[in-house]
Amino acid sequence: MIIKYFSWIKEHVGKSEEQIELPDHINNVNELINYLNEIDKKYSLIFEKKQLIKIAVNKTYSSFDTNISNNDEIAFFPPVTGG
Amino acid sequence: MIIKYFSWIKEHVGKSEEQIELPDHINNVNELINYLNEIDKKYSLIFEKKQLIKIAVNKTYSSFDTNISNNDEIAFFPPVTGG
Amino acid sequence: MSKNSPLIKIKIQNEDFDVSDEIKILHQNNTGAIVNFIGVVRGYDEKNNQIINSMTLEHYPGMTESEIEKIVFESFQRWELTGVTVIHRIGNLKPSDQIVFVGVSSKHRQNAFDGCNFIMDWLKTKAPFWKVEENNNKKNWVNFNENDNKALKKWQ
Amino acid sequence: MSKNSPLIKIKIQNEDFDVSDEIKILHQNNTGAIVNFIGVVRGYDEKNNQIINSMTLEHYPGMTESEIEKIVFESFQRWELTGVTVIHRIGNLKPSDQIVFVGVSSKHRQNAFDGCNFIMDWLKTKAPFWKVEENNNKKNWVNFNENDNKALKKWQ
Repeated sequence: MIIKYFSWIKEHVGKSEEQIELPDHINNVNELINYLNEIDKKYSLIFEKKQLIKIAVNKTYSSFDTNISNNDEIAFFPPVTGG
Repeated sequence: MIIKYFSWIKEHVGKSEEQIELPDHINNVNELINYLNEIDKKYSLIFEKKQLIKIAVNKTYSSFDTNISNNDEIAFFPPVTGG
Repeated sequence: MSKNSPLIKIKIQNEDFDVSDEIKILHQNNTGAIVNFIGVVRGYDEKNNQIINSMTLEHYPGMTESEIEKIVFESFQRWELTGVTVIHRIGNLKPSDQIVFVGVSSKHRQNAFDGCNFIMDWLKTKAPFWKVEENNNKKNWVNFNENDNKALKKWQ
Repeated sequence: MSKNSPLIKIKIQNEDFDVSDEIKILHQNNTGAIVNFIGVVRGYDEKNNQIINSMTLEHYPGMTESEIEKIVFESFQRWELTGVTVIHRIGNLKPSDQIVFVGVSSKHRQNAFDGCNFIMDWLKTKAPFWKVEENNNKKNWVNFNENDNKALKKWQ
């Protein structure tokens, strides 16, 4: 699975993209976040205010309970500020 | 007094502007129109549907009962179609 | 021109205008948002179902400028704007020629949208311009569009 | 391109754009009305009371284009439009640089105004772009403006 990070979230994680092998027992975005938090404290800092985080699965806006699989591309980013 | 005509009204009158000496007893736009109608039939054709005519006195939108004097510039034109 | 004084430009002219140039003028320091309307001569009259070869715009010199000024000043009363440009062409124009430019700048985009929309709606009903369409040897004075009066209701 | 097929252009690019050129593209036969929005980099951040030296725009390639396409298609569902152009710049920009162009053409001016306003409001809340302002050695990621969510209510 590819995970992408943008804006200040990218800076907190220290990279714009990483590839992970999604464990079998992880089925949705919420479970992925819990898994990441266990791996490294830097993630919990990002996800502590979940309402501030936007999620895209395969480049489409998604929610915390969206199902995911190892072939998906998932992105975490703050609310957008273009235009 | 200067009288100006625009658009199809100008074509009906056959000129874009004329100068007349306003008789003393004429005090407002309505009276001027009646006076013009008496002078020449071509005016009555224009003014027979008064609700279609817009009036400006000294380049400001005015109405049929606006007071006028010999020093004024008055204009008759159809609803505008710019933009 | 000081940084914060509003920029107002009103022109009635035969010549064409360049939208990029006009936008550069509206690019004031800290402006943020610019909304423009551009009106273009159509090549086909759908109501009367015929091709338009050309169009001539006449106006009432002096009154046109003062009516547009009134509308522009009113737009500054209603919204926080940083600049307004109105350019209206007169004379003979061909299909796809530009007729009118209304450009409005503001720090906030909705103000720029509303200001530009407001100026166009009032210009359409108040500024003394008249269009005559020419098709071969026929002249057809364009009729006032009653929808333009209805459009004003949203500003009441 | 046939006379009546809608013209859609969506570009994410580093380069600047020329508004006059974009308007010429939107000048389709019988279009009549063109409304454009142009967003410009401000030179001063009023909320934080400091000068902005430059700004960098990053985006999510692929998702940006598809989100803008969805918004543009929705605008064609809602209004009779003849063309829509959206150009959004990325990379490093300086104060008074152009950021975004949204141009909408229609036979009827209110459709062009509403279509352009709608696309801007949705672009502001959905298109994955992020601005970071640079002032000397400080970087400041711009916060989402809650007013942009409120702006969407008028389209419900």
